[in-house]
Amino acid sequence: MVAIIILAFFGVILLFAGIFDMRKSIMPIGVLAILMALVFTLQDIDGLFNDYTNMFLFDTFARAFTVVCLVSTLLIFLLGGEFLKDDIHHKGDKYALMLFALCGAITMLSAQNLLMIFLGIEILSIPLYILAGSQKDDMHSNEAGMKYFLMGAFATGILLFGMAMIYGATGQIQLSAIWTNVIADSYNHNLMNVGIIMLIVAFCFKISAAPFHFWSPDVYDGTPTLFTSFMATVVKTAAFATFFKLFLTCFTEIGGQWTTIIAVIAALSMVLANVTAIYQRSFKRMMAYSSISHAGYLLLALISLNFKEGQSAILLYLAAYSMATIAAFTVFTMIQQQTGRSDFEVFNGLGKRKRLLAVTMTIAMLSLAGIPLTAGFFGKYYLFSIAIHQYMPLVIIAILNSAISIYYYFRVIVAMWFKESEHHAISLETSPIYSMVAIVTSMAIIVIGILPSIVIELFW
Amino acid sequence: MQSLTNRSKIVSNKKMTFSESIYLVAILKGMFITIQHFFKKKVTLDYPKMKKPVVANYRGQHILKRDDQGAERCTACGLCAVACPAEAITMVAAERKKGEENLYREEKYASMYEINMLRCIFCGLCEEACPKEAIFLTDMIVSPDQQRDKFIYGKDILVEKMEKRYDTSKRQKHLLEK
Amino acid sequence: MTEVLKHVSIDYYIYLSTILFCIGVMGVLIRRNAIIVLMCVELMLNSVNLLFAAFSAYRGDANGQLFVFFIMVVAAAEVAVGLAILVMMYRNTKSVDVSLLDKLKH
Amino acid sequence: MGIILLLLPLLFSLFLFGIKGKTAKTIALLGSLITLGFNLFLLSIWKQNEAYDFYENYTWIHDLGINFCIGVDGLTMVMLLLTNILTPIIILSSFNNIEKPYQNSFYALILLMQFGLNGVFMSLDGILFYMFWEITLIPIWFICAIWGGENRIKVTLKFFIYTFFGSLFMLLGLIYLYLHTPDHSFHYDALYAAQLDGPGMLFVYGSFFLAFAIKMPIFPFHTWQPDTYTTSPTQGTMLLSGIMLKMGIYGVMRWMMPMTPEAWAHVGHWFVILAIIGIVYASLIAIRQHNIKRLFAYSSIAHVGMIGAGLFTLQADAWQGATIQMLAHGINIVGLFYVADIIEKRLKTNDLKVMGGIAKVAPKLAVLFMVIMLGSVAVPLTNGFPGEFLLLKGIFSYHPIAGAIAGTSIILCAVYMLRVYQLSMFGETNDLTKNFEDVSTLEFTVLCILAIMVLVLGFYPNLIFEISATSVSNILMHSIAQ
Amino acid sequence: MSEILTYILGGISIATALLVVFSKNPVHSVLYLILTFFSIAGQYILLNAQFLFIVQVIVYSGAIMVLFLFVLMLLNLNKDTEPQKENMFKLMGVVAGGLLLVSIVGMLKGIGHINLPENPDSQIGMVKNLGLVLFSDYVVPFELSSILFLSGMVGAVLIGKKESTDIN
Amino acid sequence: MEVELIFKISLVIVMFAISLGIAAYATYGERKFAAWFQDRMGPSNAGPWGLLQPLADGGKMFFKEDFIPAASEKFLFILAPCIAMLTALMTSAVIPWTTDVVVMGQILSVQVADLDIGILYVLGFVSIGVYGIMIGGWSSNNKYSLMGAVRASSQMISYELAMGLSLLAIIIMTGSLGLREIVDGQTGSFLGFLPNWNVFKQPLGFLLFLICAFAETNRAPFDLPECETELVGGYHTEYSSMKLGFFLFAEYINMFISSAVIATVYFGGYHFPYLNRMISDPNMLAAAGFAVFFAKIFFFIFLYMWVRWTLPRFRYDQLMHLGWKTLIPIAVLNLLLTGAVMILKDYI
Repeated sequence: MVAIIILAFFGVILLFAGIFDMRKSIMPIGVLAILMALVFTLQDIDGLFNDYTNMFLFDTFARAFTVVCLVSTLLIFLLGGEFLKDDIHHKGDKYALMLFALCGAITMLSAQNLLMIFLGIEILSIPLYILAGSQKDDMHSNEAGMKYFLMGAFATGILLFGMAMIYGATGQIQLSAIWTNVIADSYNHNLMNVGIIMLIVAFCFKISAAPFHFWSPDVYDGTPTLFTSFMATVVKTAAFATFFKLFLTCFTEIGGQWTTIIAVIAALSMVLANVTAIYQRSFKRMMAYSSISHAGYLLLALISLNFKEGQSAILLYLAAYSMATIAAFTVFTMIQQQTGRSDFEVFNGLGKRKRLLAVTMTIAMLSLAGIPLTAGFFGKYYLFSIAIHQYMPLVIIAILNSAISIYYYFRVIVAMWFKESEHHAISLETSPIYSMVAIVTSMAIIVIGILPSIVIELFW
Repeated sequence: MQSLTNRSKIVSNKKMTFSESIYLVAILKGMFITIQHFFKKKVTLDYPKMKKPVVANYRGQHILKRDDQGAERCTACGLCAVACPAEAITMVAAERKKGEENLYREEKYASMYEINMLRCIFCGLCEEACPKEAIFLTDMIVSPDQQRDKFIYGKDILVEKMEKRYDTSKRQKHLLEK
Repeated sequence: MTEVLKHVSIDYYIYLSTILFCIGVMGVLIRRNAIIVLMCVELMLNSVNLLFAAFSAYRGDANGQLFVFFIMVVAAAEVAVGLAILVMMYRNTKSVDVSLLDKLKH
Repeated sequence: MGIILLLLPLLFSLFLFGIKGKTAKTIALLGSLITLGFNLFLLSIWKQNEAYDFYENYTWIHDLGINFCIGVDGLTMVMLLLTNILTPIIILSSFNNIEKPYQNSFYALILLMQFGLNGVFMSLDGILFYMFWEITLIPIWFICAIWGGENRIKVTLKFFIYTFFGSLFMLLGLIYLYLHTPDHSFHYDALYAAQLDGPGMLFVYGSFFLAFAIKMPIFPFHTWQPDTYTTSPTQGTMLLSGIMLKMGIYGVMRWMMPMTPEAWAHVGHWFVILAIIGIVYASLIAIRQHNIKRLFAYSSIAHVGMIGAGLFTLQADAWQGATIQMLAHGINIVGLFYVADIIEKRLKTNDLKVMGGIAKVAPKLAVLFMVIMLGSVAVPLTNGFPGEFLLLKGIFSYHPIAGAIAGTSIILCAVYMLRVYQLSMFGETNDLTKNFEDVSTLEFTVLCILAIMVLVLGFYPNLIFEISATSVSNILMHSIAQ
Repeated sequence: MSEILTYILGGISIATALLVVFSKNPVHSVLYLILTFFSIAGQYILLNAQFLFIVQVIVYSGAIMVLFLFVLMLLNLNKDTEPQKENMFKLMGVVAGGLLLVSIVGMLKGIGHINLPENPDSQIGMVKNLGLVLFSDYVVPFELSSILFLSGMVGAVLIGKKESTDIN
Repeated sequence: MEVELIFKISLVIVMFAISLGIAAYATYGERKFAAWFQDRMGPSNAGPWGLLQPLADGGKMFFKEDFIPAASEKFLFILAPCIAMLTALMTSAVIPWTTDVVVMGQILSVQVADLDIGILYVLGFVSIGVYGIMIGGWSSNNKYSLMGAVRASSQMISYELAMGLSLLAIIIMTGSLGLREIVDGQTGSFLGFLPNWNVFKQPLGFLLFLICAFAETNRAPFDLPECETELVGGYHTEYSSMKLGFFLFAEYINMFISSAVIATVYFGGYHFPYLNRMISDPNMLAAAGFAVFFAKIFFFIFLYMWVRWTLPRFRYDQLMHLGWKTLIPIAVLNLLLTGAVMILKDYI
């Protein structure tokens, strides 16, 4: 809660900073806000808000994922200083919107009832609709904003219908109360089934799992890259963690009824996304499909029906995924800004021209592919090891897909190291902030890859 | 550019003070002004029912006088038309035929005499120019109408009816005094 | 006022809301005008509202009605943002046709 | 102590990534030699009778039961020797080869590879093993894809995905095993103690087999290999064929067979059959080959098939033979590819049909080539002989027909090897070969070392047996179901 | 009496909802939607949810739909500019919607026993009651919705405002 | 029960009649006052002092040709003025006209419906009122009408916010949404010498509400939707005959209702100091209260006219600027101040 207050407060300050044309100080203020929020997240002082625990509980679960979101946003903010430097009018607004979205993410993560989850999703989504369409003169950005908005609103409708059904079935919106009802079997089964299915559909829309994923490649592609990285990391983290929490808090006991659906969705996401990703020509679209496939892997955690182990698994996975995605987007943003292209050819010969960036990108891709000694490996490892009990065939599908995914992740590596650059003329300039973010993320990936327990033991 | 008169005011774009910028005082002032007018004596009249009294030398619609025998005084000399600054008067002269002596005082008369009331500025110069004291401006108000050609008054309107003679003595007196 | 609760079964409201919800979904699927699509989403939300309100009234539990209140709050914000995006799109394409949104596919 | 053996190449590798210029190769050679020296030092202080010497065990990730656990037994020591002896030779062999930019990275990658290989052989923890297993993949992929020949990107990516795919299954098998361990640990002993039911056992057995069979490669999983060997730079091929494939064999011995001994009874026989099919198949194809590198690649499949067949028979002789054959094959195949490289560089072709008469103009090469080739053919008194002999003996005692079929490989091997020799060395010189220069000092040194090793091990195979015998039979004990 | 009213309102809402979807003229759609909302508002009254009734009227009918109508008029969209999907797609949409309905109804079929209290508190829909709950238990979401609105406002301005550089 | 029902029905009818009558005579009043503000006489021909002028106007409206443009949406074109009229008339349902009366021994409240949501009902129906204008403007198929409609809707939405916020301050003070409670909270005296009317406690709120009420009723200086000089009558350009009459009537009824609301909320409704001490009979008191209430209403109707003939019309951007950047912040400030005072009062 303290974190939300800080973020919202600084969001307002950023809005004012935008009005009074203090463009230089916007990024530092944003970073300061997040650092403060981080400090207060890691310190457990939320006892102040004990009166509202039926709404809101900043427990270790929430704290852990909040930290992931905050760190991701921090890095994205650092990138933003460069990315938005030409944005005269709305830099402050965009930063503020990201902060507000972050408030939504934290709300979702710490929600204790359906209402707060819903509200959190909306607070997270609405700024993002705008950020997606924030490049007003660019048709692609417009399209992304529109699509994201329509899909988001549609998914919200479905989500609410599901929530209404759950409310009807149990008469409760409190997660713990729903759980009690489920345990006591004092609920209406028909309504509950409809509710659960609707919730699954809605959340699959939000985390872009197949077959509800079709919007996400377009949206990722059209959205300005900085916000794409925000979407791919913070939104995914918050949405998935909430999905996990909601289902494994309330419906574990009746898991048999819905895990099959999730399993099918997971398998579909992995297969469809990985196969489609191979045929992509744009890096951003590839990353979008990659994110869909990662959603598929993450769904394994739900199937495990094991809250305790599952939360560590998805925490590690999401942390690894976020770091790798940000690292990849850091490099990509830099290249895209200077070349204006987003196909794979822009990476050609990067290994020779910019060692640091190429190495960062390589580490990121290796991590996304799940190669050991990178964070991605342990993420996958955790997920596989908790799901292997429940759905062995699904884990095998996941493994097959990890192998397929190598193909497209390595396209980038191949382009960077093994292909000759077409345009030597364009000399890439690396701003120190980009280099810093690149180094930080790649260090983080490797450190988590070697010692994954530091992430988990921070909280549990 | 130098102004021709020194009545023009320099536009000032000075920044308004806070109290001015909320306009509240100005609005109240304005409302005070309007409410003052609300209680003022009304300046309009309930016109057709009530008419405003006119001054003695009021110059209204023209009239072509007849003499006491009922003969028209105008001899179509054209001096009024010449004098008219608005060129509102036109006329056509004609010879008096035998047996028309009771109608026209002299041998020459105006067979057509028109005044365009839309052009006329009611200056009274025609009256002054007339050597036969045939044309006078009265205190009658030219009545409104909807078509322009109705404002070209011919002799049918202008010439004085014997059964309803118009007393011009007041104006004549005034003219004589001058 | 409460006689409805005695004479009408809750099932009626469940089915009514479901039908309205499905009409909304159908509208989202078959219309190309972005504004209408957005309106159909609103219709979906309203059906949910009705369902929440009905459950809330039948159970005598205030939570449902407050949920509706918040849904309305959110819907208002969402519509504002959505229409802004829509107007922006219209400025660029002079159309609100959703099916024109395929530039990114190429 | 073991850790130092791991850290030495890693440190040198990282150091090499940082520096630029021509000193890189010297430093790399120095590094590998120091590692070799240290390895020999370890050998000298190594205590044969203990199960694992230089045993070190640190908790790594407590929650997951993952430990950093390394140790050296006889088998490991042989493998370490193989790795650390071959690495300096490979580095030395590359001295004139690598002209493309960033030499330093090339050597750094080789040393990184050495680090990974040492790790694979030393690790006693499932996940640690898996990690090192994958770590070796990255540098070799880079080596092959950057310095390789035409089509390198496609071929190496295929190689990568193939092997990665297999190893993921190994991971799955490990996780499955782990979940059934009594104390939830990935330690070698704990995994041995895991109690599995029938299908689970087969699953683990199968998933391990998939990983190792792709790596070795065994018959239907071999398709990546010839292309990769042909396209890779010679040093890459040497690393791949000389050391990396032994990872698969080592894996079978250390990780696959002892984990689920009962499963062997169900499917082990099929694996023997597969391996034997592979032997014959690869040999027959090798006879038809004109591309010298491709031919050696198929010969490698045949040899490895033989080792595989021997291992899956679970015969003590075969296992002992496999151990020594691993070392011998490593030496021989490195030599063969080096010779192929020398020829290719001079003639700019791999085609046997256009060669001939090289022996006349390059006698030194001819002699050294002959020694190494004979080693490969397993002529007595060369290093190939004891291994092949023991393997064949084992297979024969497992099943005579299998032994007979496997035995044909020796004859077939002789056929294609001698054919290579004949076609390239003998006959009349032609336009292409008449200006063939004999080996340079560097090449001579490398080939000499290899040839000497061929002969020394041929004369005195006990050098290896002494090291490995006890531990190999220990492992075998585990592998045979009680 | 009121139950008949309930059914009538339900019928109106379904009919107008269908008209929303199938009207060719977007303005008509908006107007029908307004009617739908009013009929739903009527249901709220019958459920004695007075607060929801008035919020529905103010927020949906009074603000949201006015906004829709406003945008439609601003963009001057009418029947002529209305994009039409091919009949095939329309049919597919209808079928999909129908299938959804059928499957949900199928799942709900014979809704079993729902635990409903005998005499529910009929006063819960009153402003006073809801207000008390809203400002005690629900004060956190209430405050959070301010963030939502703020971001919505900032966003709408950010997106909707024409840049001064756009003029050229 | 019977008596109450009949009473309520007759109250509805009477109030409709009064509303219509007041609206009719407001048109007369508007013309007369306009004339007087401009030092003119005003209508005087029809009847004594022109008192029959509204009837003449009405007759004229009825007998004029009813014209429907060919390209219009016919149904909506006809519907629009009806909506405008309907919403205008319905708004009066929650206004308490006077104190309780005793009829046949029963105490009856002179208020059509004392809804729980009270003042929100007013806000709700005011916001619906815009549909009449919008639909009318759109269905005319005339660009001026459309512009008028667009202006009307944006104006209404913008000013509703400030209006609601300023009312919130009152609601905080009173602790109820019911108009009856709000009125009855305004008895007694404030600071010893002033009547305890909300206007003295909420001067800023009153001002805001007043401005918003002007805007909501589309009265000058906020009559942009129908400004003759720019839009040739705006949304009702194409209207003639009684349909135009309905629009105009609706505007005057709105004016009447908003005056009633202002009087109710800020000026003590039917209360007047010492009134209930002087009169003891409840029915007499009710009659006196009714008179007082209408006196207040007439004052505000007069104020509407007074302002109309004083202030020039806003420009569109000024209108928006005023609404969003001035009124809303002030309203929020007012709300905060009120809240702070309410909290402080608890402590003192």
